[in-house]
Amino acid sequence: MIKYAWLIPVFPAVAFPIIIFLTRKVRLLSALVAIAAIAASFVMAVGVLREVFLLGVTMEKPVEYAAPWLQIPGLLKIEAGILIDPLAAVMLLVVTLVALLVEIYSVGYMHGDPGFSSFFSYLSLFSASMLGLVLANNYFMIFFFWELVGLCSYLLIGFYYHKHSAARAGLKAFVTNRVADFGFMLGFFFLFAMFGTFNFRELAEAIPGYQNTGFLALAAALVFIGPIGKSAQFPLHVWLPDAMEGPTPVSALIHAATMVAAGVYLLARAFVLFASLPGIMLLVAYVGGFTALFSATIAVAQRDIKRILAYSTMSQLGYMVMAMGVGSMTAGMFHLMTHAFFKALLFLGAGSVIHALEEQDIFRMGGLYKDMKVTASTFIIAALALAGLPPLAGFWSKDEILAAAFDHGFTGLYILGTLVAFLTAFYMFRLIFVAFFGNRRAGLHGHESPLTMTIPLLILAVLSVVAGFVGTPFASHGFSTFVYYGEPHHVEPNYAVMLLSTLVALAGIGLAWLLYGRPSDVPEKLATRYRSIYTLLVNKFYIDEIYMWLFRRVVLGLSEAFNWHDRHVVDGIFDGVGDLTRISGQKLRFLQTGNLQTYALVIFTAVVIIALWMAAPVLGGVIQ
Amino acid sequence: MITLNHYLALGGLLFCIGLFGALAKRNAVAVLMGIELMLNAVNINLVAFNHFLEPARVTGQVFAIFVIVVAAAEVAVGLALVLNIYRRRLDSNVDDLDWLRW
Amino acid sequence: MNFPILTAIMLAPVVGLLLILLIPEREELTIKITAAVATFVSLVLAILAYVLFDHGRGGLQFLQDITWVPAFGINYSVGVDGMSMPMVLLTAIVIFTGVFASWDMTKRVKEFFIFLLMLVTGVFGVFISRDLFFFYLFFEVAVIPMYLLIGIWGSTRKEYAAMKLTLYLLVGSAFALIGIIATFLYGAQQLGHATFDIQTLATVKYDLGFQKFVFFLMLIGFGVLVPIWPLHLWSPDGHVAAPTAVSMLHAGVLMKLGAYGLIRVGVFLFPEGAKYWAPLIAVLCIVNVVYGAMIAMVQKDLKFVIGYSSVSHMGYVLLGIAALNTLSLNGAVAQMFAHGIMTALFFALVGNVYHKAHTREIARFGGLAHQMPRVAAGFLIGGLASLGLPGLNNFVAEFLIFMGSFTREQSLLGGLLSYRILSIMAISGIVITATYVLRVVKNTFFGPRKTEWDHLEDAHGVEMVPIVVLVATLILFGLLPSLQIDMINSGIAPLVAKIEAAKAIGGIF
Amino acid sequence: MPDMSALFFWLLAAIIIASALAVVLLKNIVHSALYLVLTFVGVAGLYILLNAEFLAAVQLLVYAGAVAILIVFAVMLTRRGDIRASNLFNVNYLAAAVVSLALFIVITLATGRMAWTATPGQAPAGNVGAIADAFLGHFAIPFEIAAVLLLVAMVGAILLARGGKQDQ
Repeated sequence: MIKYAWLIPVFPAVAFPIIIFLTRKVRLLSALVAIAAIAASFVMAVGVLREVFLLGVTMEKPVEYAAPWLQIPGLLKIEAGILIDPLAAVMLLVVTLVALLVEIYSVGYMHGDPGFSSFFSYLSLFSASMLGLVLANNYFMIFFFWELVGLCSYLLIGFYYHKHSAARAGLKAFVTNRVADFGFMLGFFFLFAMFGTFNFRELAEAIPGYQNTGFLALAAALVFIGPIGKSAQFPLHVWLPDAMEGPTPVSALIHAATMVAAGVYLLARAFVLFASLPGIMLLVAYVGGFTALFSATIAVAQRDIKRILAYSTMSQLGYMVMAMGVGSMTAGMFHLMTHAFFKALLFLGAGSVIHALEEQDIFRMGGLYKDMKVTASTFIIAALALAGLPPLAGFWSKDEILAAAFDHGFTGLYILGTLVAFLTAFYMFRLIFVAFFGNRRAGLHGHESPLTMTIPLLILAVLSVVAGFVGTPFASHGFSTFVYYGEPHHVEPNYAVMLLSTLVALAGIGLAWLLYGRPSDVPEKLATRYRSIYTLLVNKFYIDEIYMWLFRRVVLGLSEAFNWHDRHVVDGIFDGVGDLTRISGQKLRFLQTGNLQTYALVIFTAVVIIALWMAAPVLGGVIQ
Repeated sequence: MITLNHYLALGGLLFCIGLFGALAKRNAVAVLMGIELMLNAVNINLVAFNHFLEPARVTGQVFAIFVIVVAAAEVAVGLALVLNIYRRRLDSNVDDLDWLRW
Repeated sequence: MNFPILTAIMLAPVVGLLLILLIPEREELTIKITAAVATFVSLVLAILAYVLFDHGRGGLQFLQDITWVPAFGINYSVGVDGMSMPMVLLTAIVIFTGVFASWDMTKRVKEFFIFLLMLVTGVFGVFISRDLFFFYLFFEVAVIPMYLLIGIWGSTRKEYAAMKLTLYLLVGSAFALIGIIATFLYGAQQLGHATFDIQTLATVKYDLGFQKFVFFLMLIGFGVLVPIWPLHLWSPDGHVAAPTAVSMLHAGVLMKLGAYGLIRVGVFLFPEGAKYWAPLIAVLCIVNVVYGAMIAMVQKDLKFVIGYSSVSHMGYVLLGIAALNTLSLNGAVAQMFAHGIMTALFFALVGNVYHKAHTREIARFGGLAHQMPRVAAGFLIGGLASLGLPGLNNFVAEFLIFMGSFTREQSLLGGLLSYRILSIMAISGIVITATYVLRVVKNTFFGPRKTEWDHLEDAHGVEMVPIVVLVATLILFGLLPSLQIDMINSGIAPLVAKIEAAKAIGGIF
Repeated sequence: MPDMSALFFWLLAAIIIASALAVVLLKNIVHSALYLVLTFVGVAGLYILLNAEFLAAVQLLVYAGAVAILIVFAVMLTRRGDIRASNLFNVNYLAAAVVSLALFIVITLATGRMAWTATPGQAPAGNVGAIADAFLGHFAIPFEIAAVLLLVAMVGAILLARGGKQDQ
């Protein structure tokens, strides 16, 4: 099975052209093709994971298959290859599972959309790219699929291309990611310049002994720009909240399994590069930590259900990046996995709500619990998991991160992380109390979604509950002996940390109940009282505005200046040369009187002059 | 004693008078007359060279005859042109003609 | 192989041209079909040659020699190596699709196709010539029909653009001509016999001063065509004015003549001269890339956007040439091919839209994907190729160029600058490119449906030929780049060997 | 009688120069034409002095006869306005005079300084016969070409003088 692992991305990749060229007209068939393809991938992924266990494939002894893709003898060898280790195997499972559920869900959600077939083809390509990225055995291939993931996100975010906002969001996502890719590309160029290879395994052997850490640090910092963009870390996070312009299943896919996970996954893949550079690790940790806090504060003040979830994703990604930064790749990947399940669930739940109400503002919802029991209860489970209440999945993984930060001596980050946990619980339950309980506002009635939508919700809800157990101290640290860097290490259960984070989460939920759980004017008052802070939060710290200003004023301004320069200065000079010729010709033509006699006069004048000139030397003597 | 140089000087003078006529007259017919003068001057030179330098042969005279032939043709065509132009422009003044202009 | 396949590729359009001469003017469809068949024959033969080309052996293949003027050593000698074979294929693809892109031509159809075929004959000739004299001759054959094609069948400010283009190109080729004559004379003196054969001339040891001088002439002469900044302005104006097929050929192929000439004649004959001037090229190419891309961002006319994007993309080719190593030169040639296909696709699509909508002003469009989904998809794929998306041909090319220049360790200006810094600046172009290309896509094709454009028909029938062929080419070479790079590398290898054998000399700065 | 030939030379030279000057200086084109005939006759006289009797005859026939007649016809056919001011100078006449004079000086200076070397020999007795031999022998082809030229000139002149097609 593991030999044929390369088929995992190939199934959905083949589904893409099949849907585009063949089954486009037959909508349900298109969906069937896409689902069948991803289901096949899922089965393969399960098989691969099983064989990884059975064959004893470990992080140190990965399985690698490669075929040459592009070669220039002696200079460049680029392989199309797959690398399977526990890390990849886990990711494959998560991606295929989430993608499968999202696709099933989409059959219901996208029902009746004119772009139904294209939607499934894009989803297939998206999954294929992400799976290719997971399997890649070298930087080049990972970049290759990295970009394709970016492309698919562009297509899917901008799926409702008739909406300006969607088209703009797609563009924004792609361009922001491009900036990050630029850094990533430079990073692995540096690596290639130093080591002459892109292959992860060869690099892993070469990097630890490398002396010139200055260059290495530069390369690592540049590579890190990639995840900053893909995983929406500050300051390249601006695309993610706008990405909700896409259909909601896409948001689920992007936020859970594919797009944003790619960045964290890259960090894990390239962990050997970072691990040898404490300075860069610190940078990674603080970028992650800052992003976690920064976006959690923004989430507190948002009203749009998908926007809240988007900022929550950013915040959780910040956690994962922070985990990487403090040196615990295991914790980061663990959280990535559990987060994938409950975040997918949250988005799909939100999609179910939006599907029913055609409304995204939580303050126009209310009392939805009564109308949509399945959606609401699964949503609450996911929220509890996100808030980190034991024994749900989120608790274990978040706890692992906090414990890692604490144990590795990053007390500041630990405190920050705990604060974020509080904020997370608060904003999630603000959402829940406002949207699902209380009175119906604006007279909107929900109705439960069809089975194709609720079944994935239920499956994900189960996973959100149980997925954490693979990594609990009570299950002999299954996850951390499986996916790790260096030595398999597990954090000893730190009951103080566990207790504190549970308390903090409960405090967050409690505060949310106090403020939003019953009719109250306290939130209003607070907003008025701290108007400046509130405005800052609502406007997301004006980061978008600053970027827009930079783009409009600086980039476009400079471009206009260049354009003017090109049209007037450069062209002016060259056209000036042309004009000079033409004008001088125009003036000189007046010498042409057109009168024959004048011409003859000139001719004979010239004859006389030439004759005199030629005869001048001999005018004195006799000509022989 | 009349030498070759006398003839050449005469030819030269006649040529220059003809040239002056060709350059300075307005009437196209007068310009043609000037050209005839110039051709005659050339003929004088040719015959004189023949006479003084190569008396045994008649090459100069033959050339002169060719010149006369050409001159005759030229006059015929030239005058036809003048007539043609006159018919179109009712004018035979050359300096009003600037058809060669840009 | 006895069949003169290269000559056949070149002569197929000539035969078509002669047949068209015999067809009455009102038989427009017959004329178009004849042109299509002629170019199809070229295309098939070019594909055949591409497949038959033995890259294990490398070197020049499919040779054919006919003595022409023995006194001056002028021979009609043709042959292709790994560098020119892709160019021949490119030309064949672009002209074939170009004929279909001009299917809706109604004005003086007969003359149009005659000139188009004449133009492409010249282009084929340049790529297959091994003789400098014929190289130059074909070069000029390609330029002259261009003037008429733009001047007569063009649009916006066509006379101005046609004249501008012709003057730029002729001034450039005058420089190249001086260089060629100087090379010929120097070679004749050193070798003891007159020859225009490029391979023979390459064996001559030119002294350094001569190399510097002649390479500079070539740089200007061929650089105009590339186009190198600041000699680039003919290209946006020319692109905009030219009719669709001519834009395609012009941006797709004609610009490559410059880069090809620069490599084939300039770098190959004068490696030391190339080394001396490389830093200048490297710096100017950054201007091309960044400045061109930024100007493209603020253009209001679709064709101007693509025109400036060509300036920007050809900057990458120049970077590849300037870095003078295997990777970068491979990339440069691949980029020539990839850009040719991509830009031809763009122009075919813009031509399609313009023909139906009679405007190219981006601001007037919006939501065209509703009316023209196929055109939109094609344009998006072109745009993605343009921004260097993996899986499409341009990515491999740009990647190799960047790798090549990035790994070249040479500092300039006493350490203030290096190829690495220049590469980084050039790579930043991918961000700008992404921005302007996708902005154009968004502003033209996305957004709410505008009823104003409801009468526009989507591409259908023969209009699909260019889109399908060009997109397929982009994807084929994007997914299987070794089909292309193995061949190019067989042509680049001798060139690089020559560069490495040349004295190491410092650049101009 | 060498003095006689010298005397004739000077006399003829005076006639030629004077009449030529009259051709270019007179304001009445009819007078100019008449003086042109006189010049031609003077040149014919010179030919006789130079022992070219046949040429003299041709000169009289072609120039003084045919050409002069043609010119007079042309004058007649293109006459317009006052005949007394039919042959004026153009604006360039001063420059023309200067150039002509300068050319004359250059020619005279040049020819005057040449040391001519004569090939010794006796003039053939029958001048006409010698010319005939030359034309039909050594110069046969130019002779024929001249004939064609004349024909072409004649046709051309007729066409031109006729004024082309009616519609023009």
